[in-house]
Amino acid sequence: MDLSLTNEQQLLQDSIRKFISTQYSLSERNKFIKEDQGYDSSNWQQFADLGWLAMTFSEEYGGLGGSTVDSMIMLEEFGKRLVVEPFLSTVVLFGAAIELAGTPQQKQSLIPSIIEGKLIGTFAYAEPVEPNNLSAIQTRATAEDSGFALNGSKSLVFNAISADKILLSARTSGEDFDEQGISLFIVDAQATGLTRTDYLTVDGLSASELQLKNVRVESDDLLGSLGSAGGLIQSLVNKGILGLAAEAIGTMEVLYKSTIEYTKQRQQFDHALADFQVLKHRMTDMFVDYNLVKSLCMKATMLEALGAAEAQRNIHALKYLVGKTGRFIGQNAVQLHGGMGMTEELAIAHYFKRLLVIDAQFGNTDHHLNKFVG
Amino acid sequence: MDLSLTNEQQLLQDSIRKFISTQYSLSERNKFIKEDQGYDSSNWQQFADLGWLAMTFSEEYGGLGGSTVDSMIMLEEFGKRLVVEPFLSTVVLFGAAIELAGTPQQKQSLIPSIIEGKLIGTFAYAEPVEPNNLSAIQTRATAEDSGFALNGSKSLVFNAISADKILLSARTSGEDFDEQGISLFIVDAQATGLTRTDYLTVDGLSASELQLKNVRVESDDLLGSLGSAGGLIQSLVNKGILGLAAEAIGTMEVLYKSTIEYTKQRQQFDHALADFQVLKHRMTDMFVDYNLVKSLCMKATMLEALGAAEAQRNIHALKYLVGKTGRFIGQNAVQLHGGMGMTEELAIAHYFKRLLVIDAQFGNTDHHLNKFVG
Amino acid sequence: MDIEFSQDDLAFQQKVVSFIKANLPRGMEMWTKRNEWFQALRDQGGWDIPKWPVEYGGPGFTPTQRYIFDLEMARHATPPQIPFGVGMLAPILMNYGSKQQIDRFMPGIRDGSVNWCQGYSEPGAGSDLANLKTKAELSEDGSYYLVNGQKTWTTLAHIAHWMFCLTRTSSAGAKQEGITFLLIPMDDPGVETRPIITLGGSHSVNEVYLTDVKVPVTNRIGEEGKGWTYAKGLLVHERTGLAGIQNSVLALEKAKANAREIKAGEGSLMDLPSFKNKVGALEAELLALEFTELRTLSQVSAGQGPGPESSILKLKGTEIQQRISELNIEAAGIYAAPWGATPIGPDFARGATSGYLGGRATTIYGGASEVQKDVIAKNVLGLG
Amino acid sequence: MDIEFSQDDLAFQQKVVSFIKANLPRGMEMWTKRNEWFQALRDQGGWDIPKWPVEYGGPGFTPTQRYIFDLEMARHATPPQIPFGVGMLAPILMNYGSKQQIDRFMPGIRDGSVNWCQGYSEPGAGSDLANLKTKAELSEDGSYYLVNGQKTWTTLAHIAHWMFCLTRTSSAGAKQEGITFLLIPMDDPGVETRPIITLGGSHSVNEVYLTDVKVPVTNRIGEEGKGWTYAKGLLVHERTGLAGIQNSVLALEKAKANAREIKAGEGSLMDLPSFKNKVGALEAELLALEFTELRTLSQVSAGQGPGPESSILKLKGTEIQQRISELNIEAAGIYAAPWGATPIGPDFARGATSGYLGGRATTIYGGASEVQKDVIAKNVLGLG
Repeated sequence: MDLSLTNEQQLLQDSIRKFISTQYSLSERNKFIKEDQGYDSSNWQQFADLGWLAMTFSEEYGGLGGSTVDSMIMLEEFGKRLVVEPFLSTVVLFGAAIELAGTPQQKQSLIPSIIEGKLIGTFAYAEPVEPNNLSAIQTRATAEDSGFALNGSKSLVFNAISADKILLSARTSGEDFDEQGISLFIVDAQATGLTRTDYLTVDGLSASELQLKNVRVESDDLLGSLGSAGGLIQSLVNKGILGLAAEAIGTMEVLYKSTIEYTKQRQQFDHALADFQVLKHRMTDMFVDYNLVKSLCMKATMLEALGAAEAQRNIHALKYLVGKTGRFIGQNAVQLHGGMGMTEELAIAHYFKRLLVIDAQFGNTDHHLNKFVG
Repeated sequence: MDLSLTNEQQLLQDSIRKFISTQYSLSERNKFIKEDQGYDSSNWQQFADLGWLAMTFSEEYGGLGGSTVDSMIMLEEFGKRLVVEPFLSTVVLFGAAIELAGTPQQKQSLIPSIIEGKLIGTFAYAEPVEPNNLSAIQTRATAEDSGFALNGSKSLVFNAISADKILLSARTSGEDFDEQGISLFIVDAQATGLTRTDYLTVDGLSASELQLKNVRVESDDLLGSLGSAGGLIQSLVNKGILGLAAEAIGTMEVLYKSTIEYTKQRQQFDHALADFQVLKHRMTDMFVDYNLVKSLCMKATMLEALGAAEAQRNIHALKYLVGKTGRFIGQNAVQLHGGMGMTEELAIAHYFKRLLVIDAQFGNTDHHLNKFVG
Repeated sequence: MDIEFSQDDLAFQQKVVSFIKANLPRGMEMWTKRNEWFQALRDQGGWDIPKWPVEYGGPGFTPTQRYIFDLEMARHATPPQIPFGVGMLAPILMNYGSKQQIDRFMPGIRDGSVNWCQGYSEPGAGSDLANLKTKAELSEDGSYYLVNGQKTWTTLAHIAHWMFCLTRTSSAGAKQEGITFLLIPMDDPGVETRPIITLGGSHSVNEVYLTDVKVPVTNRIGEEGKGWTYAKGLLVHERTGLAGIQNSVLALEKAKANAREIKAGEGSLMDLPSFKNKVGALEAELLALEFTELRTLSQVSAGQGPGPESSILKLKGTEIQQRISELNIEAAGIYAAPWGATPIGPDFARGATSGYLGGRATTIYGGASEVQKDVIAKNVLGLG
Repeated sequence: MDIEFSQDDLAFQQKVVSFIKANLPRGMEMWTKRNEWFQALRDQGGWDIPKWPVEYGGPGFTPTQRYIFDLEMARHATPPQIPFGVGMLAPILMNYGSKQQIDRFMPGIRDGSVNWCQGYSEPGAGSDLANLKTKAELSEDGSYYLVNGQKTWTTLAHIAHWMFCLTRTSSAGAKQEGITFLLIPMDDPGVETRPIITLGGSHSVNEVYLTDVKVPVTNRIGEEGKGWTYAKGLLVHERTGLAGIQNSVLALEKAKANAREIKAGEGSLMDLPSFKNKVGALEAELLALEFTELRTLSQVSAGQGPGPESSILKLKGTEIQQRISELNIEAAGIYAAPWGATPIGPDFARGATSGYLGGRATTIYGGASEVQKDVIAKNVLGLG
């Protein structure tokens, strides 16, 4: 057991740190989100050129053979500057799905494009009826000719606005809430019958509601086996949770540290705020809770990378703690910044909002606590 | 609406305050609990002489016609000095049961004796199988000749060691967990077939487990109507909860105030403990939480006295808060007293223990939170 | 000890409820018929100014009537009054203003034609308000003050005609001394207002820059250097008003109703153990807090000052407001993420996150909770 | 980054587990066969002194082996060692004792024949330990110290043969200076031990009165006035040992098993929402804390000192211990009330309340949680 970074991991971390410190100030970030597709394309090309997009794919298709641990290292750094490029959607979710369940043809046609930065993908799994229930799939895929016709709707699909391909769950058999009968399809984002309602999320990212009316897919757009995608969807959700958790760790670190810095500067009643014992202890609590989540994030990530059965419990516990601690740290960062914490201008507002959106995705605090206790 | 005390209530409060300040130091109290019956008989006679035992009984049987509000006033004061005499068992539970449901004969034969201090009663309602479930009654009352034979067991019967009469729930029909089919009997504490296992509770009071083997009662020992005592039992439990809550209020007040006093005296790192902001805020939290419970105790008590339907919800909420706040205040009283708080010698240890026993009775914090949210 | 209202009070309560039912605008009319509502209150004989003394047109409510009045207004979610004129400046004017000032300013406050804002907080003077630096220098001829400085968090400054303002006329002595209370017209060319967009995404507070603003001495309330004394009493009053307990009662009922509409497994979100318990714990405390307000009222009715328990109302009340807003984002689930005007997900979800974020202010403004606890520890518990 | 143990470490783990299974006394033998257990550890080549250096007979574990060893010992709930001799005094002796002192005292510590107690805390010196007042005056001829004062919370003083003791030899300078480390025989006529009965009802701590005790200078460790330096390192060490994380893992499993036996409505207490959620929240934090300990270990293995995250172990570990003990009294329900030896209610309920009460000490002794937070704020976060 050795929890220090390998040399390769250290290099990876350094390269991201260098990138964000030179090219990714918060004000630049807030410009990137205003671009049409919700991020900066030249950044994305740099991600590709630096090999970051290749990191977790198998060598056979041009990847570097890394694991979820490498994603964690990258996303933790991204979280420190609220990086908006669609890494989670394209690599951690869409890309991993192809890697895990694609046919050789699917892999060959998609993975190299992702690695080169030419293909943006995303994952549409939630539906309005019960978004946290992965089996609550009312979108129907009806077999016809050599393919399927898709009808239904999907909620909170991040980066759909810029996506080339959307991985989408649909029901090929069974009743609305059955665990069985769910399949995954790779859908062209420009497909006829697919309409989007685009909106911004609280943290300034782009998401969409999707409506599908007789959207046509071919049988080789099916990912994995017909009617039994449940396990794969759960795996992807797990990867999504781990990715968000890593990002949240980075985000929380910035929040608690900048709160410490602020309170050292800010004077009140003739003392620095940092001199007040109650505030010192509050920041200590923030530090303690941050470290607990960080530990669990490392543990759950490594267990998932090993394919250990106990990963699942740890992931539920992790998402619960990420939500709870994110809110605790965010709220107290705002509280300790006083009035300043209430303004849109200040960095901490953006960090806090990102944590709220992270909590909302893939089931929030409450949802995972209940899953964890069974 | 007027929440101040009436003149009569003020006089009652004053008389109790005078009594405990002159005759009921904590060291005297710790002697009283060592007497055979677990309290001091001459105190009990004084309670009678001062009219306290008469307060809540109807004037027809020699009482003073007061209500649960008067009990609250008395028990809050008792709670400030951890009074051990069996007021709750005899007056609030046993006595109220007779007053609520007794025949004129039963009332005449029992209430005047209680008022004179000649009769100690108690209430045995909990059974080992599921003590918090008032319908979980496995003790059976089998009709025979002109009466019944009782068989079964009861748990945590306070003051059974000194009781003359025990009010006892038993099943006269139905299955073990049925709500219907439960009856109440007034059992002679010396009855043949009734055996006790006596023990002390955490707070130094006396309680017993009861075993009943063919204990004979006559049909006029039945209290209320046959097989439908559920409502009456719930009413008594409510009165018990209100009584304990009032006591707890008094107990918590002493704890938070003595913690304030202690921290003003005690020096650490060249400052009084009370100078540390974290401790100041902790004591403020104790004060705030104390006041919330006190408010709810007043409200629930007055609603119960009025017979208002909403009393029940408020009583569940109250018992929940009493348990939660009692633990919070007790724990922090100990924590802020540091090592001293850990010794048996110090008063706060006894106050804290009393709060723990109060939480354990009539369903604890968790139980009532679940009842409250339904 | 008696929890029931008297027959007279019950009759008054009935009267208030009937009035509300007859006059309260519904739905979107809440915004368009606001003025009609306040006119109707006015027509009742000062119901728009329930706290003003009778000699200024107030209705002369007893403390219990005031409580009942406030209770029913809150229960029925009637439109809130902008507090700066009626609630904040008026009492100071009545107590400390000259006859001339009263005659000049009270009518506009009374009929709602003049909007006021409060110029207290500054970048370096938030919870520590007495630390304010905005300078007012008396001119040589003694006819005006030259005011320079910056105010911040100034609510509704952008629609105000006037600002009542704390300024520093002397730096000698304790911080609380040398503060002077001035009335400043917002259309003075030296007054510049810049919006602050807050976390919840809305614009209601502002920065106000004061540059060489000439304020005639006739716009000074009371004596020079005594401004802190005039403002202080009001600050305490502002704090108890922020508890918003009846609003919380309504908000919690709504939160529960919303959660019942959210499907979760076999039942609704309200059946999910963790959510249900949070609701229960919160509701129990809110029941207790509600009655704590009544205890305070009862003492005032009995002619005593509010007891120590009144100090907990703002502290606990704002905490509960925030916890309810957390329930809303939890109930919204993924639909807590969308931002802005596009309707996505259930109706209540639209405002959930901005409500939650905006509500973070309640434990910061009007005395941060940490400062409130310092004050309770010192003034109520005698600590330090 | 790799979460798996190496093959060598796994083999070591196997060896430890096999040893425990072969030698651990069961049930009541835990008390009667304690000595045999420690002898078996000794026979393994210093497994009774896993932290000692090889030259003193220690087993020379790597940091990972130490972790695995501690982990399996905790997982199997092996009998705890009394820490004062082996864990606390021995490292000080090895570092600062004279050759003569080492030769004289180490053997009794090593073979467990001499019991030690720790004379640090005093009535006026708890969390603020450097405030100690027990006076040691050097005799005119410089041959002995005359010791007078009072120690308190002295664990197991009533069965100790010796006490290692901090005394004050000078009041000049900072409080931390002028403290001298002495070894005092408990059978000296000037030493009087009085029991303290603690909340949980048990006797393990004592007051120790020292009256004109003559301690030869040969019983002084190191230099006069340097006692604080010698003791300080150990205090930190004592604190991390108090986290008891593996004990908490076991205790939580037991608490859950007990709750499953308690009927509540249709199911067990574990189905009751409020209880279930408390268990879940606690377990999630415990999972996280467990791995935090591994992070610390990993850094030590990598040759770095423990990182800042190690500071949270005692703080959070003791909090979790207390919360588990609360679960136990909640699960015991009415049977949390009976006290003493009579068996009433389910087996686990018997010790629930005394365990809960006794456990309140964990956040007070060895650095109260409030002091721990002061220390983390200052030393780790650079605050104040």
